[in-house]
Amino acid sequence: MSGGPLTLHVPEPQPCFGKAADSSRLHLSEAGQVRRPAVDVEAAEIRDLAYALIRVLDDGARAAGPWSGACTIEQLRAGLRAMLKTRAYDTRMTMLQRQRKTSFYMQCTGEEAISCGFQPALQSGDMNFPTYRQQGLLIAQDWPVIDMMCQVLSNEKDRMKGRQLPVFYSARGAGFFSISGNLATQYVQAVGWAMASAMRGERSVAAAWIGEGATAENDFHAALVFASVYRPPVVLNVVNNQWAISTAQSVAGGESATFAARAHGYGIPALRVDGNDYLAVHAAASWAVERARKNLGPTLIEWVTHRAAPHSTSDDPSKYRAPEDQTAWPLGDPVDRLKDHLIGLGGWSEARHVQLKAELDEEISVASKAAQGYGTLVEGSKCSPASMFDDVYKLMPPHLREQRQELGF
Amino acid sequence: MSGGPLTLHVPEPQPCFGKAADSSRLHLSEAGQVRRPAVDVEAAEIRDLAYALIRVLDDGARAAGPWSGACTIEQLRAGLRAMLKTRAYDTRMTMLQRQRKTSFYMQCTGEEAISCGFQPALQSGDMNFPTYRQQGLLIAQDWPVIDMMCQVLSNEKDRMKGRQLPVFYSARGAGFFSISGNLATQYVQAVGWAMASAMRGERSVAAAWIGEGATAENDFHAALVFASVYRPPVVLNVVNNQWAISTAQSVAGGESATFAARAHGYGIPALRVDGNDYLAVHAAASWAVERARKNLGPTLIEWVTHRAAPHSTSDDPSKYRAPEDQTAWPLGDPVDRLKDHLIGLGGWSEARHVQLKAELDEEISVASKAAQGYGTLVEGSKCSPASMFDDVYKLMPPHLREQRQELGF
Amino acid sequence: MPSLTMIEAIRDAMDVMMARDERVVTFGQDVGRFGGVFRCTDGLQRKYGSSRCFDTPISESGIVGVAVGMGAYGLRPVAEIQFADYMYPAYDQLVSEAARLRFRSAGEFSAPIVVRMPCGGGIFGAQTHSQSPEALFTHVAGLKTVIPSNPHDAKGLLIAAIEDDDPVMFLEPKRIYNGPFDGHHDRPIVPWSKHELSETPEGYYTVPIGKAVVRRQGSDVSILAYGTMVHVVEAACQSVGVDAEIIDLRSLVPLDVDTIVRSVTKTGRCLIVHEATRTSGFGAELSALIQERCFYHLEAPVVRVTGWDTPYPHAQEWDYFPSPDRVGRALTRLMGS
Amino acid sequence: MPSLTMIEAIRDAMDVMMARDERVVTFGQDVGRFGGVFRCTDGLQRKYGSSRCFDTPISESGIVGVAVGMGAYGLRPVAEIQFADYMYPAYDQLVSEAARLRFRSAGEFSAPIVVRMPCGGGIFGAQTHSQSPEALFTHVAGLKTVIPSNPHDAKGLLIAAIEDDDPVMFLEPKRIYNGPFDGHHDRPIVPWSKHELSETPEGYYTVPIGKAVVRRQGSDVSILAYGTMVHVVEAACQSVGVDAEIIDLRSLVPLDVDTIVRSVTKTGRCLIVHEATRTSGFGAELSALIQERCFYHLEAPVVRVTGWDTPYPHAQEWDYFPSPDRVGRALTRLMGS
Ligand SMILES: Cc1ncc(C[n+]2csc(CCOP(=O)(O)OP(=O)(O)O)c2C)c(N)n1
Ligand SMILES: Cc1ncc(C[n+]2csc(CCOP(=O)(O)OP(=O)(O)O)c2C)c(N)n1
Ligand SMILES: [Mg+2]
Ligand SMILES: [Mg+2]
Repeated sequence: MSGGPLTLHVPEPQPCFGKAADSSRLHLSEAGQVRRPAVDVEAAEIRDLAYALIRVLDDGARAAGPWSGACTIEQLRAGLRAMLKTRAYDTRMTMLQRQRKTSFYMQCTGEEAISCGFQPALQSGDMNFPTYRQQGLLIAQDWPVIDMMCQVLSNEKDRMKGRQLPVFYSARGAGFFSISGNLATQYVQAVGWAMASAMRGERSVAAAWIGEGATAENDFHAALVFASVYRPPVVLNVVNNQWAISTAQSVAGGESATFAARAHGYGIPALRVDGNDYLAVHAAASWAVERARKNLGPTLIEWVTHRAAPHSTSDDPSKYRAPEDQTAWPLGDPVDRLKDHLIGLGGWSEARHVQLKAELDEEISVASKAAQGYGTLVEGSKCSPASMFDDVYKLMPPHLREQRQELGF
Repeated sequence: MSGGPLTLHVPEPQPCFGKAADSSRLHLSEAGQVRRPAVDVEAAEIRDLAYALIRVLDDGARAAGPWSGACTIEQLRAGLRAMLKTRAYDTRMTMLQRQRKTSFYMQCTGEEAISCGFQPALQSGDMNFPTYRQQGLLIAQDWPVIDMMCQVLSNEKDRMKGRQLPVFYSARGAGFFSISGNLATQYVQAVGWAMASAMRGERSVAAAWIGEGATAENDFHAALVFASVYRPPVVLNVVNNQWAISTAQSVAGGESATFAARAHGYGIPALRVDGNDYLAVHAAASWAVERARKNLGPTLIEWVTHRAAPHSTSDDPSKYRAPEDQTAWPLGDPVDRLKDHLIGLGGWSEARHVQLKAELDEEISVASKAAQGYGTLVEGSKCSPASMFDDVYKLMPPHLREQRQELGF
Repeated sequence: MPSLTMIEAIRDAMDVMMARDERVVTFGQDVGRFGGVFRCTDGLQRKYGSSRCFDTPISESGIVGVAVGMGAYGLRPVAEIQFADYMYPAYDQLVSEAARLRFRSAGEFSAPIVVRMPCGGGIFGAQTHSQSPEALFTHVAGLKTVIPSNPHDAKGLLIAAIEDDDPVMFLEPKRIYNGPFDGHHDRPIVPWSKHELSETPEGYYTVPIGKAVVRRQGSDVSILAYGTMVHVVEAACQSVGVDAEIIDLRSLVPLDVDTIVRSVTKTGRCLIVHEATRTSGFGAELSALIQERCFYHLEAPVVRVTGWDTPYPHAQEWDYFPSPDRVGRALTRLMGS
Repeated sequence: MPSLTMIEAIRDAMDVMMARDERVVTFGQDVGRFGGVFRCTDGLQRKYGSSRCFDTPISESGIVGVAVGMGAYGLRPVAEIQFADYMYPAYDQLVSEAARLRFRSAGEFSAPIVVRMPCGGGIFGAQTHSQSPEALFTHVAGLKTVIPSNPHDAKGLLIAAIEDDDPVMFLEPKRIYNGPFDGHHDRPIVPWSKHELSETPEGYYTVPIGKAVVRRQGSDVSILAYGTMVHVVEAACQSVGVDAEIIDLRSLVPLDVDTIVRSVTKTGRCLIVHEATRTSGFGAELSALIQERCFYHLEAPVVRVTGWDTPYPHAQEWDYFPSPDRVGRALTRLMGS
């Protein structure tokens, strides 16, 4: 057999520092070009959709194609508001972290359309199993930001009692499962939750969330295997924001296939959607949730988007991310695109936009002050150290009672 | 939204007790119908092959199509001999277990063509990472069966020193990695081994082995992710023998997709091959090994076959396996098919077949007696209990020396 | 009261609870149609349907992961891991998820799951069918760990575990599935029907989690054991002829420290026996606790008899397994010191 | 000798070994281009190329799994797990594979791998960035576990680990990456340059695995600690004013039992300090061993000061972290008993 020595292929991130951007990895389609199958379509009939990109808004922010038309102007305005509020919230919380009022923060800048557009497709009783970058799920349903802020600040009103890292919210009432710091574990739990709904003959749907980087984790596979076998009502969301801390999506396998295509090996229908297009997000989410609710089983959706901010407040992307990556990003900003679309429809204006932003900044600022009134990580009151021994078990066993005493309580 | 309550889908095994067999799950193709792409083909160009079945031998045991013609008559005779010897070995070892000379045994009956046809595609220096059902890899290269028997009997000549369950061989010199009792762990190790070969710029190839049931394990995914990213020289074999103990392949996801299709989500080229067709096995194995050796990266192959025997000597399939499953199996027996093919070519006869079987039975019987001469699990000598403390670490640390003393050595 | 084997008692516990509470479901590899490789779920699918008892893919992480999700939903899943040796792929779901969900969500979500797993050696199962990983659970805050030594306790503890609101690791010593086993592997097998603790009340009852039981009162030495080792210890005491107080811990976390301390305070000597690897085994915790709490009553060092710090071998199984003989010798030495 | 931080010392160890031995390779999440989230591999990819230092997918099981395969091939992989809290998905590959490969193949194959992982709290990392899982390794026959407390030992131990033919779990207390930390979180941060053990020989040297070191000679009490806790213990002794013998274990398995026994036999008292959860923590094993071997020399019970049996909290971090104050109080009580 011929040939030289073997070599290890180590993917280079795209775009590289100083090189022109090549967006072939994004498998773009034109807005309006990708068909909208019936919800009871077989997975095998839509395999091509995993290599296409569902887009509604074109480069002129006009809606086109079979996935458009699902939202009223009111709904679009609510979506815009949710995205802007999420962005204002992120900005303020990042500032609090810089002021050392908390230890850590994670923004979802550039990705707001996904969670804000997805949430309205759900009903009360459904359950999200989110990662740390889906604060939009809460904000889009007007969950009180002050409640979220108290968690970020680990203060006395933090319902998580100061136990969790900032942004690891839990809000059962909002259909928002407790966030885990361990990547991917929630993905298979979502499948289990959906299985439970089906086992009990009920009607609730689960939504699982994961980043493209974390799809490499083993539990991603476990989730897809169980979803494939039992066909429970779950939407399997993969948020492909191109980065996992400093590591490009190519190192998660994105160089060789799309993340939507992962579903094919399990016979699960998959869509690939422009995640910066609020209309496309909402339409695709509704399609998948309808499938689930109608007992047609799971859907996997890859949301193609772009992390516009650092991974977290502990991160400095200048070391690993070429400036070209930001400038050459072809799918724009989700807020700008929806704003332009609404203006084009005559349902919005630059002036109203400026005003709304100011209102939201003010709302967030007021909430932030109120939250700080309940203390911050470093100042004011927080949950008593004695509470550390609660909730380890439902009832405190003797050894924990002893240890609490040892601590002086 | 309309619709009744949700329900859990729990797959029924195929065929069911008392129902006619439906072999649609097998995605059969006619012999000779599936094309043979060039080894440097892109994964995307052969996605259809994951839903087809590469077959060379037709129902009349004639070779047909582009995958035929790779073996000389001599090679085919050697293949037949290896399969028959494997079968004779299995029969004898099962008998030893029934005689309580060892604790446990696992046959590969009905699946012999896969390992016996694969091994000749490898070279010295390559490494298999097998499961417990690839004894054919050793037998096809004429590894001394007596060495294997001593392991099965845990006697004084057992190179594994009585430590491992029977059939958990290890034979570095034969390119046969130590078998683990933990399913799927070896799959990602094979990828690591192949990465090492590429990292060092060497030319060795790894072959990973897994059953269709164990593809549900998490490490299957880890292996595919790493193979997708680094494109090392590895052949990823999935032996789909339709069963995992009492559980049908549908519960591993086989109802919704083929196991070959799993590769698509990772951009890994995949073949689906009639595993009871020695010629197809050898041709497909050679294709994949050539790809690997030429630095073209991994290939996943689903070998479609049928477990003809119980899972192990601890198993009683009558409780879960319909008789129809055996009678309705459409791909025949690998030994019979190759025998008929050879006879058709004029290179073999019924009489020579009977004679070869007798010879092999005799060879195995002689070896078995010799092996028993070195002891069995229950009689004669075995490795000293003192040896239990060796090889836990390269050098025995003090606490193990103390414990050995405590045991009286 | 009917005499049951461990397998029957475990099955009965699930049957009782599935009949009482629709939220109780059970699943695992080969658990549904076949009824489990050890037959512990035999008949449950037929009786309760395949939405409540079913086969799973071979994915321990998936099994525990979906159980956590179902538990959060409101079900009471009883998951089977085919052998305790195969729980490692699920360890992340157990440690990072099941154990901490209630804590991290301040009680909003919890994982009231039971994870059943056959453990221990003595069946020529070698390193991957013989392990006793209990110490890997006891180190994890948020998990409970129990291990019965007889059918009566097995049923009562399993019912208690299913009712428990926390994740319970339920270890089943497989060597005593079909009969009590005292380590004399060369003697005839004894069936459970010959043992009084196979008498098992019909229907519902519980054995509380967190309570040890004194199997034999005695004054010379306290012996702490659980699972199969309770029987080994009984045999060893008989042959050595010490007046030992034998405590069957049953529950490792929470641990019945009071019963232990009361006994050791009385006897002044303590022997701990387990099958798991010695270093950092649960015996270490027991020994540490006892010397912390009974220091001034101890007349001799607390002694551990355990499996060796090696993988569990196949052919040398009986040299690994803590035999009545080894326990007896340790006892004799302990009484002499 | 240059003064290095822990991070620099760890990087230097890999650099020295990658230069000496072509078989040494390193990889992990964000390890290649970026140089690791804690910068421990910064510059190595540039220097040795992307076949010897590279980023991996986010799959701890994959990372350890491929490391085992590479080790069997003949390489010397040094794998980084980004936080010890994330080693659980890899636990099966560590326990069932790396630890047992040599044993089960009777030496035909082995896994000479190093798995580096930042551990411990004190950085407001909460439950998923603060754990100390060493006891989950020490219970596993076939693994070695080391944990340095200063740059000098970090470099020497890491070189020894890379040369070691067995799998070594290399725990890096992240709170002392950039400076020694004695638990007084309200005092100004001290850089390593102020600490004599930051003086690190250039080039190749080893600190042997399996040897503890006496950091301070003393006669009143023996204190066993490792990692960050060595510094906490030093601070506590100073403020309480006991003449303690402080032993930095450095290597948990194999353990330097002789050094421990010699000291406790001399002092008659022993305090054990670790950050991990108490129940079944490594302190239990130490306590058990000491009372087994020094029983007749002990004047008081061996005492453990540890993390609580709860997940590591965020806001109450300093109530979880074993503080110099808590250690001091335990010392005072111990000296009084
Ligand atoms: C099991 C586990 N391994 C590693 C980490 C550390 N980690 C936190 S976030 C992250 C990157 C995740 O990237 P991705 O999934 O793409 O999500 P994104 O941050 O882009 O939203 C890593 C490696 C973790 N939290 N858990
Ligand atoms: C991690 C793990 N889980 C469970 C088992 C128990 N087990 C042994 S073989 C087997 C079935 C495997 O089926 P398959 O992969 O299809 O291989 P086959 O036996 O058909 O060759 C199971 C569940 C195991 N060995 N390891
Ligand atoms: Mg990402
Ligand atoms: Mg199979």
